[in-house]
Amino acid sequence: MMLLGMGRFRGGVHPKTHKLDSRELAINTDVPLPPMLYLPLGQSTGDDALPLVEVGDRVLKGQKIARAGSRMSANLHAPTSGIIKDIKPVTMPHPSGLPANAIWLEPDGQEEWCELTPPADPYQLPHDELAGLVEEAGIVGMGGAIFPAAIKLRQGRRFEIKTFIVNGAECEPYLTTDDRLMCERAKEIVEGTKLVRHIIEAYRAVIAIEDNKPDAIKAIKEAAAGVGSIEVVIVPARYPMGSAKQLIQAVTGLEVPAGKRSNDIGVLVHNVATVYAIQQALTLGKPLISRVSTIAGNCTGQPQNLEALLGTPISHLFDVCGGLESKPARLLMGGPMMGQVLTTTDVPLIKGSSGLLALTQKEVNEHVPSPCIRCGKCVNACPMGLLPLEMARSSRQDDFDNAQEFGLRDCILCGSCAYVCPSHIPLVQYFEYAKGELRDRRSEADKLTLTKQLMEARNERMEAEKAAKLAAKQAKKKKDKPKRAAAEETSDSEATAAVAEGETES
Amino acid sequence: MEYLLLLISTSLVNNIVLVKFLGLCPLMGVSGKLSSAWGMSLATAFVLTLSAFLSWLIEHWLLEPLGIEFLRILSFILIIAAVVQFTEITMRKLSPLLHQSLGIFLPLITTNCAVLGVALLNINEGHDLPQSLMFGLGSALGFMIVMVLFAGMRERLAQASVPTLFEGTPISLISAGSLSLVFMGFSGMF
Amino acid sequence: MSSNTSLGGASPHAHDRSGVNNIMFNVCLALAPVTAWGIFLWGLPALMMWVLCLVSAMAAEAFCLYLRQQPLSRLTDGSAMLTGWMLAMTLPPWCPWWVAVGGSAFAIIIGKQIYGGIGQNLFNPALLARIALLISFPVPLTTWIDPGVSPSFADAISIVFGQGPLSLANADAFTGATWLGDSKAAVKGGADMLEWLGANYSLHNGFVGQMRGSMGETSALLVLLGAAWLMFRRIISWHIPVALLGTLALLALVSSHTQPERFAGPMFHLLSGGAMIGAFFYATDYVTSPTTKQGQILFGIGAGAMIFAIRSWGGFPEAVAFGILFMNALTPLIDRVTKPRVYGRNRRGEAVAHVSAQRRVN
Amino acid sequence: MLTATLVLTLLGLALGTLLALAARYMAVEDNNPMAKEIEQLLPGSQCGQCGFPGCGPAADAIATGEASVTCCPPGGRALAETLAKMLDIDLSTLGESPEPLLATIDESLCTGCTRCYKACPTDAIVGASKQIHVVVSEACTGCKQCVDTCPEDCISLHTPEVDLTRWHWHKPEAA
Repeated sequence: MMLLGMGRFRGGVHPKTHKLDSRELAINTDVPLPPMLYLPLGQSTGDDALPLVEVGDRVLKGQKIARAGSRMSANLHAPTSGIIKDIKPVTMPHPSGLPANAIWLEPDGQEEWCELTPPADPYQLPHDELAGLVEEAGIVGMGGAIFPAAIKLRQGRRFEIKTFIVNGAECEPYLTTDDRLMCERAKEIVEGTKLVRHIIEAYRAVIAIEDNKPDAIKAIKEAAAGVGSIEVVIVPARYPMGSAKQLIQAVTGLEVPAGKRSNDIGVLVHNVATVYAIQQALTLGKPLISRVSTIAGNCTGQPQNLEALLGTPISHLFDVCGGLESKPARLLMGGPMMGQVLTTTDVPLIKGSSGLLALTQKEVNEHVPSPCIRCGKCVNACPMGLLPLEMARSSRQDDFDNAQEFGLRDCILCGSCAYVCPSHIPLVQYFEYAKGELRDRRSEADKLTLTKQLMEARNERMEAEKAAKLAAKQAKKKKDKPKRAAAEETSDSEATAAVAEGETES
Repeated sequence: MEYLLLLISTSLVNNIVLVKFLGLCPLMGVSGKLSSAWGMSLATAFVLTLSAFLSWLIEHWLLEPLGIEFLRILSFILIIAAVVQFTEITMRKLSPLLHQSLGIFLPLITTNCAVLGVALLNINEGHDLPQSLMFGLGSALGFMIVMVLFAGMRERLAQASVPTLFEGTPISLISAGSLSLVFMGFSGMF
Repeated sequence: MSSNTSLGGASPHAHDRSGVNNIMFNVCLALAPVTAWGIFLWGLPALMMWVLCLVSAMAAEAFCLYLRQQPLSRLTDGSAMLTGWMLAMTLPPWCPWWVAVGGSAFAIIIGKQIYGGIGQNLFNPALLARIALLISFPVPLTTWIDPGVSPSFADAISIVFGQGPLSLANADAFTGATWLGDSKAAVKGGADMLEWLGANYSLHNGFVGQMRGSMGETSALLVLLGAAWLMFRRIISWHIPVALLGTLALLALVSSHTQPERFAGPMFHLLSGGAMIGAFFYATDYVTSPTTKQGQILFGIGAGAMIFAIRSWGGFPEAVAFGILFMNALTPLIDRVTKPRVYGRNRRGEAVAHVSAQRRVN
Repeated sequence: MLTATLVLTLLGLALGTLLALAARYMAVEDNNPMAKEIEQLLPGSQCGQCGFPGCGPAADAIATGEASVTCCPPGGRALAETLAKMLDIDLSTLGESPEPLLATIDESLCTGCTRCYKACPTDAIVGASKQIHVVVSEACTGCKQCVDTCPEDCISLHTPEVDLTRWHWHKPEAA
């Protein structure tokens, strides 16, 4: 039964790939330095990073300039040497176009590295120390998940990992970064795979590549041949093969149970680019300061794969690619299926930017939505087995419980449903809306519980104060310090309130 | 076999709601949600079957021997009211949520013409006791089928962007009419 | 350099270029062969009736869109035209103009727009109109014409806009019942089904479409041709038609084996009446059939069984419309019980059990 | 006539007795457990924004239908929806529920009098005597009690701003 399930998952679509423009082009590592780098403090999940530098400081390339703000966030390093000009908000590469705090770094053109301290032999170090090095290097999931890689490694160590999968599927149209990375840096990726496998002590390491990338398959197979015990698995090209859940099913035949992580079934997935970054950190000691990104779309003069410094304004990157030929109908970060709309090109490249697309109206093929005709194409396309039409309908009526029931809780927002919808209904936007509203509700509900706890604490305190006053009155006859007791009570409850606040923040 | 035919005939072919047009009040009132429609049809089915049975007993053991058939409607209503009261008391104890969601429609089973209709039809058509029971059961089944079917349709109607003029009861009545057209297809069977 | 773009919506930013009007157009295309055959068999009145249905359906749709203050451009999605077309296919070829116009108006207004327009209706509009007509006006709806009778233009005008085919002097010579009606009356009258079949029924005529019947239901061959096109374009799937026709054939097979003098065989059931066109074109209507594959199979089985039951025991000779409409009414419930299994969950929606990877002691 | 009267009387008596028995064995103890359940859901800050003297009376009013389920601003939409579901009310017919508010203290005006701090039912204001007070937004319910007690008029209520973590896609325009 497991064998029958190999290479398959339910549903999925075959979008036009558009990869021909950039897949043959070698990664361009020669991007000129921009006049200013903008490094947002929130480039990973979790809280914003905390700056370690002050305005006016000179920093060296690779120097840590901000540390993780909470367990779920990551460090930030200077992509080049230069002067810290400011720490103030910039427009974020996000559909809202809202600003967020960033470090403004003016490059001095020296490209002066700070001292790198790669371990002499990473295999000699304890596993935990290796994970620590990955954490120090500020590496996050580079496929777009931006979840700190070190946390995944540490979680992986707590489970018996049977299969470690390197995700080289890259199922999004246009994007060829992983493809090129595998073609050109196959050795490093294989080495990185070996390292991660070593850290989590996985039984089996698999590099999974979609069958529409023959060059990458060849390169990785050649690189892995001498190493041994690293399998290359060719999976059929079908969107969303690159989604972790679907890839796990295609490679192992297992499903990640709802509400669980892949660890629970003994699987761990990392993106190719992440594995490459881990290899760079563990063998060369280099932190994550640059990334490969595909610049494409019909509005782009010459599509390319660029390796650019984090913080580079994307207008600069488009200029390197010959500028925007016409006003794009859609400017995207990421692929067209799951990528985010950008409001302007004046936003920086961040750790999760796998691609920057400037699409024409023809490529987007957006239409005015018409009513749902219940054709069921979305149901057939859904790789998760959900009912997108019912989810959207419930969301439209703000019936979020029903939407959850119809599958919103399991939705991975892959967009397969909206891709095939003949009525052009923006299904994913309905889901994003409903998920957002549910998030609001949850935080409101959390707040309500907190308020109630605080209330109870206060009431108790009031009671105690009253009792204390009463006691004090009675004691007054025998002359004693009257108010001390009450004052002590107050400071006590203040402390509990502070503790409660701390809990909600974490 | 004869009873089975009677059951099918009363539940589908001569459906109490869609062919005889009895019991439309709960059909419109409580079919908004599948769960309450189900509860309502269970309650009505219980009342319907039990009162059909009891009223037959009253008719043939009490009214007929004493020659006071003119009290038929009065005494049947008494029976029905008592059975409904009993159902309500029981439901309130066993399923308070359902009791609340059915609200006024639960005591209104008393005035559900389907219930009295079935009891009277039983007498008019000269059914014997097992036949009356089957007739009651079949009608109850037919009522349940229509309620559940219609509740499913209503749930979808609730999500349709019906023109304001027809929202609510009008569109429900139109749908019920359409459904009754469809049930005409069963006519002439058996 | 900076360039501001319009914001646009959430992902995805790509589309497979399908569209509602595209689907409707393809269904019309698939109906074209049977329509042409119907016009070939029954001449000008059939053509006039078909045009009348199309035009009045679109007029009714335009009227409703105007009343509901919706853009008239909605008319271009082709759904109203298709509804009119599908109604024309179910009508006797020589039916008078008011049947065509009234039926189309009923289909669009009561069958569809009153529910809020495309995608919201509970019943297939064309079939609902057809049975409303059948029950209200049984005579013009059961006046079937011999195949190959082609009247002159003047006759055609008087048939469609005048008193109908029965007013013609020699009406008895070229009108009669369909196979289904005829065989039912015969069996009711005490005749043997086998004998009736031997005398009247021909497999070849049934398959090619040389028999009395509604305009679009005669030729199984051309229906299959259109259906093949729709399946090729992935507009319909096999689930509903196969389940429906399979159930119908199976029930016919079993009953004709046990009581051959009472029941006709599977081929007779499949080829006569609207079974073929109903299974491929009406039962597969997106709006009124279940969305999941399992649901569609249930839908087909139910419709097939209903059709057989009403054909065999009911008062009406033809039951495809009733069977499909009954299942239309059941569709919301079917959709409720047949949800696909969700990734990582079992059929009941609970997270799947897994062999928990052992925790390591670190 | 006599028989008829007798029969009906007997029938009525018999059925009445049966029902009385049923009522006895099927008695439901608590008459309206709703109010209690609702009170447990309410914030309990007794802020009085709903127009009732406290959460208890408000719960009674909601249970009997006198007050709308959206009457509690600190509870927000989450609470309104829970209540609506519990009471089987269609929330969409009630219009917009009030936006939750947050208090802010104008630091240039605050004298550190601690009055707001004492009035706050959720201890959402921190700061010691003679020092500028700060509102902890995570705990503030926007109940307005601090605004009423502040002698310097330096506390104001405002709707919380949208930032990156709170932003989400709006509902698409209906087709």
